[in-house]
Amino acid sequence: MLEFDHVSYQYPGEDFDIIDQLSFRAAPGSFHCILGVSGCGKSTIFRLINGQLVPKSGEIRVGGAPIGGQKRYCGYMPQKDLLFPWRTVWENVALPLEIAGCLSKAQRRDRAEQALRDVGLEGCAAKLPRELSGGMRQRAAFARTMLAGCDLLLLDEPFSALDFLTRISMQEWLLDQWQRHHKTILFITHDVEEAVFLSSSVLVAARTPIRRLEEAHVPAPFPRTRACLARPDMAALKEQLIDTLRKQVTP
Amino acid sequence: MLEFDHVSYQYPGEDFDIIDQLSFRAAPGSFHCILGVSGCGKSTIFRLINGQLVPKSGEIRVGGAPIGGQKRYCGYMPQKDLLFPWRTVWENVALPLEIAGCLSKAQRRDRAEQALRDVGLEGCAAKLPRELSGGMRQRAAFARTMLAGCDLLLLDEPFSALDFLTRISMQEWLLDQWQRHHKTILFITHDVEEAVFLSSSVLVAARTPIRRLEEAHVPAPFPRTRACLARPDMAALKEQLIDTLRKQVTP
Amino acid sequence: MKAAKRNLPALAFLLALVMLWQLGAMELGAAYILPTPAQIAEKLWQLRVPLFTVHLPATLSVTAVGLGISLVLGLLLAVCMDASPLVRKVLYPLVVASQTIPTTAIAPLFVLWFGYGLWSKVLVTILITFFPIAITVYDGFRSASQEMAELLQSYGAGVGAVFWKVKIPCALPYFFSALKMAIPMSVIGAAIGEWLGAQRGLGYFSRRMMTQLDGAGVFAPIVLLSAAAMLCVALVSLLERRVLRWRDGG
Amino acid sequence: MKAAKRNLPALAFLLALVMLWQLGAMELGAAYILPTPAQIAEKLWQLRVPLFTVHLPATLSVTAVGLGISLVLGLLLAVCMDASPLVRKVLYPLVVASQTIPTTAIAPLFVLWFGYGLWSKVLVTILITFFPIAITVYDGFRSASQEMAELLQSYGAGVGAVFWKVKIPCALPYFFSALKMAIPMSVIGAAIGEWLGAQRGLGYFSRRMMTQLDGAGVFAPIVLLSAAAMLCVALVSLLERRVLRWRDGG
Amino acid sequence: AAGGGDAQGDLDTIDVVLDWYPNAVHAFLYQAEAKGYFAQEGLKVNILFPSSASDPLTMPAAGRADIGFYYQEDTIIAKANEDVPVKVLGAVVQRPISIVAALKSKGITVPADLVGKRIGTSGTRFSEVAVAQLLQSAGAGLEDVALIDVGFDLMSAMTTGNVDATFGCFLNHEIPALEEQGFEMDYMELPDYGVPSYYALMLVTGADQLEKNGDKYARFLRACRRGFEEMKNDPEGSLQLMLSNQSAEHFPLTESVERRSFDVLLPLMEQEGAPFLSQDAAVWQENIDWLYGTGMIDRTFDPAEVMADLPEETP
Ligand SMILES: Nc1ncnc2c1ncn2[C@@H]1O[C@H](COP(=O)(O)OP(=O)(O)OP(=O)(O)O)[C@@H](O)[C@H]1O
Ligand SMILES: Nc1ncnc2c1ncn2[C@@H]1O[C@H](COP(=O)(O)OP(=O)(O)OP(=O)(O)O)[C@@H](O)[C@H]1O
Ligand SMILES: [Mg+2]
Ligand SMILES: [Mg+2]
Repeated sequence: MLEFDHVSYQYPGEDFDIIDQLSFRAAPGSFHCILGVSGCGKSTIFRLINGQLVPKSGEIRVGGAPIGGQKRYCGYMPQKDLLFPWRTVWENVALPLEIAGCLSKAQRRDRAEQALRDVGLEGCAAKLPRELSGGMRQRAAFARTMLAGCDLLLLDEPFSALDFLTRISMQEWLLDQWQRHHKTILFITHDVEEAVFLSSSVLVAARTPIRRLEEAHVPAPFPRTRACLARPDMAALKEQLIDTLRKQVTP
Repeated sequence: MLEFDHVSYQYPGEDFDIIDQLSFRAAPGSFHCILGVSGCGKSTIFRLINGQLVPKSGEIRVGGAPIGGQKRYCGYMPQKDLLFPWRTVWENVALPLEIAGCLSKAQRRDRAEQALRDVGLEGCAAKLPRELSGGMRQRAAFARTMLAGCDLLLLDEPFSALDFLTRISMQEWLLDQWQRHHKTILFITHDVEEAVFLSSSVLVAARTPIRRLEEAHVPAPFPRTRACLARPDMAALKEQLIDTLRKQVTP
Repeated sequence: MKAAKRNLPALAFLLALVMLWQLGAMELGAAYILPTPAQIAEKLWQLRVPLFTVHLPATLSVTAVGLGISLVLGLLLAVCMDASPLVRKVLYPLVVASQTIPTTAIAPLFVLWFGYGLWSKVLVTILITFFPIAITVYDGFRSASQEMAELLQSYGAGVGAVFWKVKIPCALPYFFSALKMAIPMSVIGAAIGEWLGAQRGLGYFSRRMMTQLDGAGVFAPIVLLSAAAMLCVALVSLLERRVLRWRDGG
Repeated sequence: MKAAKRNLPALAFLLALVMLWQLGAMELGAAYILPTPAQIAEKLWQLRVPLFTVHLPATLSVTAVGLGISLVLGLLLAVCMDASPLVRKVLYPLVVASQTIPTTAIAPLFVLWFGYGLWSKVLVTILITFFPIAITVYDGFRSASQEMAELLQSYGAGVGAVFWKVKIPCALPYFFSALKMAIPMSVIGAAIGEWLGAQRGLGYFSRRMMTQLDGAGVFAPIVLLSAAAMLCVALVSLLERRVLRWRDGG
Repeated sequence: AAGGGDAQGDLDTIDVVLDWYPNAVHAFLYQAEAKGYFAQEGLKVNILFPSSASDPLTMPAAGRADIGFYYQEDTIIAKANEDVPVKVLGAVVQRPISIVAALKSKGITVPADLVGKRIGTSGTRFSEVAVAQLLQSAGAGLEDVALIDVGFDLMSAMTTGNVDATFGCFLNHEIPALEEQGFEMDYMELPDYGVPSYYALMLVTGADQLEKNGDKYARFLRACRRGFEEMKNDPEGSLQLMLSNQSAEHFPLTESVERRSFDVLLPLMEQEGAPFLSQDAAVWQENIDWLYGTGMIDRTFDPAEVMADLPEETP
């Protein structure tokens, strides 16, 4: 589904490649969480896939074809929520549908309200983004991304501002969606438990600049319940991941 | 240090008081984490203390006096980072010093760079905010708040965008600072473990609208190490808090 | 009732100003240079029929047509300059240059092309008003959030969708700014346009009164012009407040 | 080298325009209405001494003084209107009204108060330019982030600090917009001002040439005016790009 | 009026507002200045250009200038209708120089040719009345023509072909200027068709000032008369003086146009029985009555009300 082929990227004003000859691939229908210390370049990888940044060298392919000529190949949820302040919440959420342009306004509103219900924001459809709390904004942005309807989803810390319980229910909802619709999901998180619970395999950005992503397969089978986190092999994986991350900080 | 005395607040456009006759107090030098589901009104409490919102009724006192007439009584770190895009990172961080107006520019820069080092952002002083990653922005905003030099700190999810390890080291650094300078800290978080590790007592917003904050004393003594989280009474407290929160969702 | 009370100090101040004018003008005692407000009011009343039925409509129609075309033209120009750096590089200096040409210098050209009808006046109005609109709105487009545009593009949005859903909303505050600026300018543009030869219109009327040294007659139509402009600006401000409600800081 | 290459298409287009003008004017064959660029260039060369040593400096000094005062006045007005709703309510309509008064109507007043010297011309320039500055910058202030202001206040910032550290930076893009608008307007303002009885200046020169039906003589000073305005706007744009560098979308 | 002496230090200043930019008609001022006549009278003369057409009347009337160049018909209207406190010192041009002009190609040579044509004016009421008088002399009326206010440019109105004829061009300026550009012109003069002969240009001042400084004005007029003598005796020299004066003020005049202008003007500034700067109550009365008859003014007044009463003297 997604392939990085020796991709390098350098920010203007920086003197080194933050992404350096990175190659990795994500199989169709897989769910990868990406772990890495703050500022190592995770969001940069997403912005590259998204086409917002253009690699210095190398090629990124989605569905076998280079992303250059493609459109609507990924649903991207940026780290900032980027809700449009002049639109109500439902109008924000319906934005991808509006762009796709195949639904009537009433249908769009229906779909948007359904999506808002899914993320626990029923009743907020007609509010303005500035009237939402931080976690609510994040969920609205998440709902918007889910309506993009692409096979590849890039989620950049989608649940970081959610409380423990809302977060768990969102995780479960997302897993459910994934299993049902066979999407390919890349999911940046800082929560190792979240990563282990969600992924088919976890990708760890082991050092800055990012030269490779270390892949750790998650042993528990799907469908999962939170109980699986108690399995010894899962706990071991968690420890192992934390170790890998720790190594990065003190190389 | 901080007292809420039957404070009510209603957002214009809402038909109920999101904060309803809330009373609570925080003793000088205490460290309280506030837990509550997303959208329950935690940030609203902070905005009330900060003076950004004005209560419909009731009184808020800091250091014994109503906040109305006071200035510079609290250092507030908002949930959005609110870095000024036209200032470099160090200029952003030095903002409170600039307002206080008692240091020379060179001194301010020194202090700002020190603060940036404390949060692991050495070398970013001259960058613009848009050149930082999400977690780095959050740490810059945190550094800025620490330089406000007030006795009361209001931190709204300050570490939510940080990776596991950076987060732990920030927590330890904050605890260290708190013990050294005897500040009063209110700290909103969604991470129960973080709350338990940091607080002298945890405040739980048990239901929306917020009528009271349930206080749970944390048994471990200060200074703490992360090892204390393994204590049975700490684990029990964690369970208890999660239970309290769960009750809120299904009343 | 409440609105009246809120506006009381402003009204009081305005009244004081008018009185100051009255006193100053009486002191000067040269109505052919500066008439008193009372004289102007009297003149307005005397001439109410021709002013309101002939000259005001004439000028307003020039203003409306001119402002309308200016808006279209200014917006179009802003859009083109925003869309293509080449267009910007070519047109921006030309647009700036167009503002430095005194009306009198090109008046003969306008007359040559358009005669003494409505259109030469409209052209003067356009020449004066399209510039602030184009420049301000162009800067509005430039202020649009790049990140939002990129987000939309990732949903498959083309140039058009990005334009309508990001650029336009971001430029709206600038647009209103431009509009509030352009309204009084279009009014004065129409008045100046009428000097290029007119049979009616408030500017024409005022100028004619000037040749007769009738000071009150000179100022009466100007007061009307001002009132019309103020009214339009007030309406636009109201509209602005409605449209940009999302901006109200909580 | 590279810059030259980048600007090549724009220059080519401008050249084409000038050639079109040349052909059109030759076709029209009425130099007293529309002279050809070649004729204008020739005239410029012929009259280079008085134009460059006397008239250009005269007009530029009016422009500079007028624009300077307009900036101060416009900014002050914007600040006051932003600071107090009362001031806004009182002054906004007055400011709008001031824009609808044709220069000719108040020219005698200006002359009465300021005589035929520099100041009546400066006043006309101010009257024309302070308005876009005030309106645009005021809208800039209104666009300032309320949240940032509140954050600063929580650090103990007073009105002044909030103004300098939040309002000003937020209004800067608007300010540059206003400045780029005001420059050509101040040039035309000075030119119009010179009709109020001047002994020198490009506007004066152009208008007198008109009485002699010397088309090239009418346009030569205007070309100079345009060039001066374009140069100033280009400089301001450069400055803007430097000052607002933080805005460049990544 | 303390001055009077020829000590350099304390000259009385006189601000003169011209009717238009400096041209041949003002040569006597420049001559008086160049020859030092003003200085000899203890005067320092500042020449000012008007900001609007009415400045030469309103500024002296309001006491902001001492003397203005203004037109007789407009002075009568201002005096009668607005009661502007104006006094007239003397006529600079003894006959009307405003004409009805047309390109030769239009074939308009007598008022009858105007019927059915478009006539451009600068929009004053006097233009209407004058054109009406012309038409009346041909048995027609205003309803037979289209009067068009062409704003500030009479010449381009004709050259662009937007009107067939104009009223308001000056015999001494627009005609030579247009002919210089290669246009052949026809024109009609008003007194030939029933408009009373009026003073095309006069020196006016405010009543108050005249009363206070009568002596200063007398000295000014004396110097002007001497300047005019120079102008008469040495037209070529005066022309060159104007030209050099203007280029010293950095404005190039077209020599051929100004020369023609001189030729036209000189005989009109002083006529048989009407010396330079003289005025005649009869001419005033005739014009006041005629204007009253056309309805341009609401009341008549005694010419003595506007005619300055200064000691007449021979140059
Ligand atoms: N526009 C930019 N210009 C220059 N450097 C940038 C820019 N954006 C990001 N960077 C740098 O690139 C690095 C990686 O940024 P990125 O946003 O990818 O981090 P991240 O892994 O997503 O971190 P976080 O977990 O904090 O969000 C950072 O060190 C940052 O300073
Ligand atoms: N400006 C506003 N106008 C109206 N309602 C608002 C406004 N701001 C917040 N609210 C509402 O108030 C409630 C509480 O918001 P608040 O930001 O305090 O939540 P929170 O507890 O901080 O949540 P989170 O954990 O998601 O940040 C939310 O339901 C939100 O919809
Ligand atoms: Mg990131
Ligand atoms: Mg919050």
